[in-house]
Amino acid sequence: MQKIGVFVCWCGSNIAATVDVEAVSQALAQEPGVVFSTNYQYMCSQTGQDLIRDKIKEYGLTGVVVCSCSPRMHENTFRKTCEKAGLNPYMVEIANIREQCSWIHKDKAEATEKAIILGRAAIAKVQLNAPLQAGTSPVKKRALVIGGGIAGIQTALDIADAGFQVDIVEKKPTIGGKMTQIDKTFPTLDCAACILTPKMVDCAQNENIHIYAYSEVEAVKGFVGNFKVTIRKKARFVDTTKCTGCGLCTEKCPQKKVPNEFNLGLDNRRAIYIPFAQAVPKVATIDPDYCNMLKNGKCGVCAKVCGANAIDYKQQDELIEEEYGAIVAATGFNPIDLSKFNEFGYSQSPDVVSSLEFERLMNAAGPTGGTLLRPSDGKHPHTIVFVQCVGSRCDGGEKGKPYCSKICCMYTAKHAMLCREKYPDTDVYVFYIDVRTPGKNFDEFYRRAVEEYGVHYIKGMVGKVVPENGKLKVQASDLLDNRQLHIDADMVVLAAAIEPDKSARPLATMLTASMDTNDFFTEAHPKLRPVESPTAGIFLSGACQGPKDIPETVAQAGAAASKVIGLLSKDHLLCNPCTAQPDEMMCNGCSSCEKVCPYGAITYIDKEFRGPNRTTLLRRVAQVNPAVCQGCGACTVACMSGAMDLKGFSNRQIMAEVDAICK
Amino acid sequence: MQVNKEWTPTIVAFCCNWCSYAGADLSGTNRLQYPANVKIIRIPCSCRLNPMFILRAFQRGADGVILCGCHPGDCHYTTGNYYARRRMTLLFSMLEYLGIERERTRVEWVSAAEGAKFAATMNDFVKTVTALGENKRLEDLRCKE
Amino acid sequence: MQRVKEKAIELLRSGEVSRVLGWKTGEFFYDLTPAVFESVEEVEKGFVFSLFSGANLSKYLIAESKKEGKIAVFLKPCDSFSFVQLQKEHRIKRENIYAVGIQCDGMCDGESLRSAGCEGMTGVEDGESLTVHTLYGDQVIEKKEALLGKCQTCKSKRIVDFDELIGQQGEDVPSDRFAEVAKLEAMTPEERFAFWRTELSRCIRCNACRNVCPACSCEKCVFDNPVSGVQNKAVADSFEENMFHIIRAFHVTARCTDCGECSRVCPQNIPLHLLNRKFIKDINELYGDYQAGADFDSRPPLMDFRMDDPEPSVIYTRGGAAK
Amino acid sequence: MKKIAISELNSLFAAIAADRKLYIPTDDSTGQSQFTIWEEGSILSRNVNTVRSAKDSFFPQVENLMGFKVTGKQIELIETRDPAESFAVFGVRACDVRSFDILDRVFLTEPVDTYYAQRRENVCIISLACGKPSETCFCTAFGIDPAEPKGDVTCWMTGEALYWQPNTEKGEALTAQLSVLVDADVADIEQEKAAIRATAEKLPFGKLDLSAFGQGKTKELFNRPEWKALSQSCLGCGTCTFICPTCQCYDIQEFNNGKTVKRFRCWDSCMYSDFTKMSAGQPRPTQTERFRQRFMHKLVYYPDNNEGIFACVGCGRCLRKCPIHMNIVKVIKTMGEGTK
Repeated sequence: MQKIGVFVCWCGSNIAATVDVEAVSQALAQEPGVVFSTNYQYMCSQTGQDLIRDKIKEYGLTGVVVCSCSPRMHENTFRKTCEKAGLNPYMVEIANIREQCSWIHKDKAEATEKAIILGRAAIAKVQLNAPLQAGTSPVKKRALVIGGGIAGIQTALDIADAGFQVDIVEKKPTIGGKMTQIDKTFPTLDCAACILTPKMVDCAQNENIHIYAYSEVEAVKGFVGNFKVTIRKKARFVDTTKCTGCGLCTEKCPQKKVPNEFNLGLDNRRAIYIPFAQAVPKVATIDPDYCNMLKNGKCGVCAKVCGANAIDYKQQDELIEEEYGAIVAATGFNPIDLSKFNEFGYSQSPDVVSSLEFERLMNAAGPTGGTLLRPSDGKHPHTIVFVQCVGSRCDGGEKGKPYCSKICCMYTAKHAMLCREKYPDTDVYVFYIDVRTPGKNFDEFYRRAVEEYGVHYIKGMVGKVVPENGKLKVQASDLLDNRQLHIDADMVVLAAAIEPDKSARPLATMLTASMDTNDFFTEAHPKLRPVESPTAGIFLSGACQGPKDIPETVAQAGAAASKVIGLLSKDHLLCNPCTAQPDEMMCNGCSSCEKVCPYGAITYIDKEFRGPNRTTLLRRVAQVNPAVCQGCGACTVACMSGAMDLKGFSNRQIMAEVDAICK
Repeated sequence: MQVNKEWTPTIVAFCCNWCSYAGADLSGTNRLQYPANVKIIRIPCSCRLNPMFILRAFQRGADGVILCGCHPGDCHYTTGNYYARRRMTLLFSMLEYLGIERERTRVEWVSAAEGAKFAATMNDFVKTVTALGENKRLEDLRCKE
Repeated sequence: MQRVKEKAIELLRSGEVSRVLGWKTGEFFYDLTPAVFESVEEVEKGFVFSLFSGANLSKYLIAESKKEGKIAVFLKPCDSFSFVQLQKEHRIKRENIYAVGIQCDGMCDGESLRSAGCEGMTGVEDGESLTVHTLYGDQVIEKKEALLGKCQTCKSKRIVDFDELIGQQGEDVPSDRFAEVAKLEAMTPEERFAFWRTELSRCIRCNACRNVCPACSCEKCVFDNPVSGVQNKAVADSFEENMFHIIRAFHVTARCTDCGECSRVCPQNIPLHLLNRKFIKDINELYGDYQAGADFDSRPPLMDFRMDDPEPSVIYTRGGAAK
Repeated sequence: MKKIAISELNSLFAAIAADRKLYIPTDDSTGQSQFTIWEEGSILSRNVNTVRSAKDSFFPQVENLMGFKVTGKQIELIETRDPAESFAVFGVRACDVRSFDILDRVFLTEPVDTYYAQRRENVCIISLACGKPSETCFCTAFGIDPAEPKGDVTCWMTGEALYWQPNTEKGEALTAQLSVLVDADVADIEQEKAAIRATAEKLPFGKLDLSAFGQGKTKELFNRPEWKALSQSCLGCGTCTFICPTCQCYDIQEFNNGKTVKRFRCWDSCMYSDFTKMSAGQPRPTQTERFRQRFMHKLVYYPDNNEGIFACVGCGRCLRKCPIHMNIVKVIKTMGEGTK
């Protein structure tokens, strides 16, 4: 039996005006286990807290009930008070007699009766409270960033800058991501490569950063502070320690017909290649799908020309195991596949291009050397139509996405502006549903495109694009003028919706991080915890969480990094003590709890138990990792035998409250 | 300790800590009235609500039981209320199947910002249960003495 | 039916298994007992597979599969669903089991014959219809009338998991097993309440339904556990009858394969399967068709969700006549 | 000897029920019979026996013993005993009548169980000879004559009439109140009795050999290997116990509704894993020991303490209702054979 002290707060007149606090403290003094009961003007004041402290000592209280404002206000205050008096902070229960009683009732008798009942429920609960200790778990001071785009790079740089080790895993042969393919950036029109490549070099040179390029995460085990990750380093067939990146092999390779993914297949590369001049790491990679030597053992030119003797046709994938305290997902995005959008003729005409392809066609390092030429005939286009929201903001249907891809309005304004600037003889049309420009200097930028550069912005949808006699017949409607338009265009540029990278879904499963229906990672709280996954120790950076432009991505990357730094700067993590706990003797080992745990906190072990008549029984029983469990209680209800219970909100505690309220 | 002679129902409201309990607090902060026979029990998440607690409440004299949780999709623990939703749907359906008035049980999603919704929900629920009268079909006579 | 016994002998003789789980002859023709046979002699003396081998043996595997050596088990189609469900829940060690699937055309037992009107039974002749010898003369009854309740609404002749099959593999069969549930749903709440009070008030809390149920395999049932807060040993109040049966049905929701054993063993003939079937029917209607134990991979509906699941208020708007 | 026409049964019951509660076997919605309180319209069941035995009348499954009322920090004792009222049970078969003797030896020896005794004193038992015994009946093995059941009154039913023979003062007193009965000749039922005995002769277990059991057999039987196989598939449910007319074990529990605490007893079963569990643990850790306890109690321990009387009356309920068809007959036969 506990020795319980009850402290009824007046909260000035907030409670005392509608609740007879004296009657409450007297009535509660009659409850079993209560050895002291009083009321005071402000329990949360220093004097009030001193009162609690003194009475804990005077009466040797083992439990404290404070009838006051919401526990969301002062539960922590009173827990700390009790802790200072030597009482376990989890031996405190709050009866909410302000927000949920005095403030909502006018009849004093009624409110007083309710306050007594709420007090009884708290007393009944505290009778069953047990002292709880928050456990600790050590933190491995190393972070993993999955994805080496601008998001991953920035996160890694910031973490490294704080003095922590950080690894980047990038599935492509080089880091840099989508930003490497972009020509200019809005709204400043500075060159993407000029601002990105120094950061890539910083990564390579930073002592705290290790880059696993051409690598993928194979498995993730463990939990916050203690992740164990298996990384698959794919075979490049080139010894990266020897390769100098001279590029001779990429010139001599006889296999010239490999679509160059860096230029989105607008030109070709060799079977051995370096994606682009500023690649990091700048080493060659053999594409096993095209290399004759690897496919049928005939060739070997690259090995012959390589002065560094770096070619190794027998190289195998390598599995690396590494431990991390935190993991950042920065898996980025891709434009959606446009082949389903037949109405825009994407598959029929090479002159219908996606915005990213257009980006390459404008880029000095692109397939055309920066001169805007039509892919079909290499001629200069005079009329260009930009179509917005291709696959974005689609309700239903399997083709598109329900969300706004966010970046298209701005990059289209940029493209249109650049066209008009470089080639004033071109007519540029932009068809849009809405123009969305909420960002610093964004709207000004868009208006410049319209007002200074003379881009024709037309509110309306393009219905059809039909290739005909070397032209693209564009049928569209102008919603503001309410008329049908027919434009003979030379090029059509589609602002394709963006979607999370396909690798994100399996990764989320490995991380037990939740995703939304569009496969974007879910944040722990949409407003207050935007860069954390609900799974502890998993952080989100960049477009894998939702569509973002570069400044937003960099901002989020920095935010994720600061969260990681905050985590890694701790030697130990203090765990939430109100975690699930299985009674092994009653556990069936059925995995029901494991299936509903959103955090992957539950595992199973085979454990020996003493059976009747000196026998031993091997039984499968659940184990909860208190460092991972967040205490939601989903498992406690999934558990049929009642083996799984939640500390601080146990079955018996809740039922005791029910009993007290209903009697 | 009955204050009024007139019968009023006993209502147990289970509220999740993160949304609905905060919503209830907000309705208090805004001084939005609802009857005093509603008593709230704080649970971490709607998925913590074991059907046994609901039956227990009826056994011990409750006339209505309501569960309030975060709106689907907004669960603090991401998925808790989705599980709670299935569990409660099936449980309520079973109670109905046994001939127990279905209006005695309810689930409402109340966010931390919906103080007004919380109060309105409670007012409506109390009205509904009052109209039904005493819980006779799932009572335990030993608790009525 | 003789082939089943021969198979048991063959498996023991070849050393494939060290024990066989089957049915043992009784004192009458109908009172077979589940039993473990450890030798060919024991099988020859006591093993029988007959019209009265209704008992679902799969639950015994929880304990038996954890013992030394391999055990053979004979599974009728409905039993095989329980067998798979137990595997999904990691309750049995499959590697210690040799499962023999046997096809089945429905089973009877003493009580089902008695409710078909036989008393003082001393023997039976199985044929087109059943000729039952009694102390008071012979009685001929239609087989259909004598079948166990669970067999009258057989859902499947498919044997879900087995190492070997005796007879043909079957398929799911159309069954109107939800008709009785639908009939109840169509009643007014008052009628339903009266119906269940009549039925459940006969409960003597013998726990036969629970102890025979393959899904009720808890190490310790909450109703037996003094620390659970809901322990009770007898129905001290009608509330406890409701509580026990509601919670038991809820605990086996989406895990109950509808094997029908609960209703078969109830000494008071309470139609307990109608509780389980209500949950199955609701799940099928609200979350899509689901059959527990029909496969190894599906996620049990209570451990799963869809974001667009119906709200609990759906039950206000469907089924059942208004008051 | 008295009698009444079958068609007049209702008036007989009404007459008995005039000043007391009367329990008679009636059919429930599933066709099984149960003792229910007679009311206008009740129809006497024609089944050979009820699912639950007649012991429920004196030893109900749940019975309040006392209560405690808690006011603040004061505790007050409350009497919860039902007031004494006389009642009658009609249609008790010979086997169940014998079971009362077996229960009496437990509950009415010092210290007397006053709750049981009070009901026992106030009852009038009206037994009924078995017209059509079931194949599961084996009362004759225990020396019970289904054609001549005991009780305060014995009844026989023929096609046309119910014959009524008071045996005790209570029975005589009741008979005196029943003007609906008319005089009858004892010889009238001789034929019926003979028919019952003839059927009883044919009962498959009517002559069950019980020589291996009884007083002083503990040592011979306790460690026998057969127990393991017999108990192997036992589910550990309480069906056999709760329908048994002679099982008498109970547990004492409390129910606290927050204001009052009720102390009640309820049937317990030795088949349950927590039966007689003590702080040191469970004295019978596996189902084998629990199973053995049940049958050793009925066939050895009870006779040991009660001049060799077996605590089984051969009603056959467990033969019908055990979910796995394990029962006392199989135990008697298996252990008996093993002894030979």
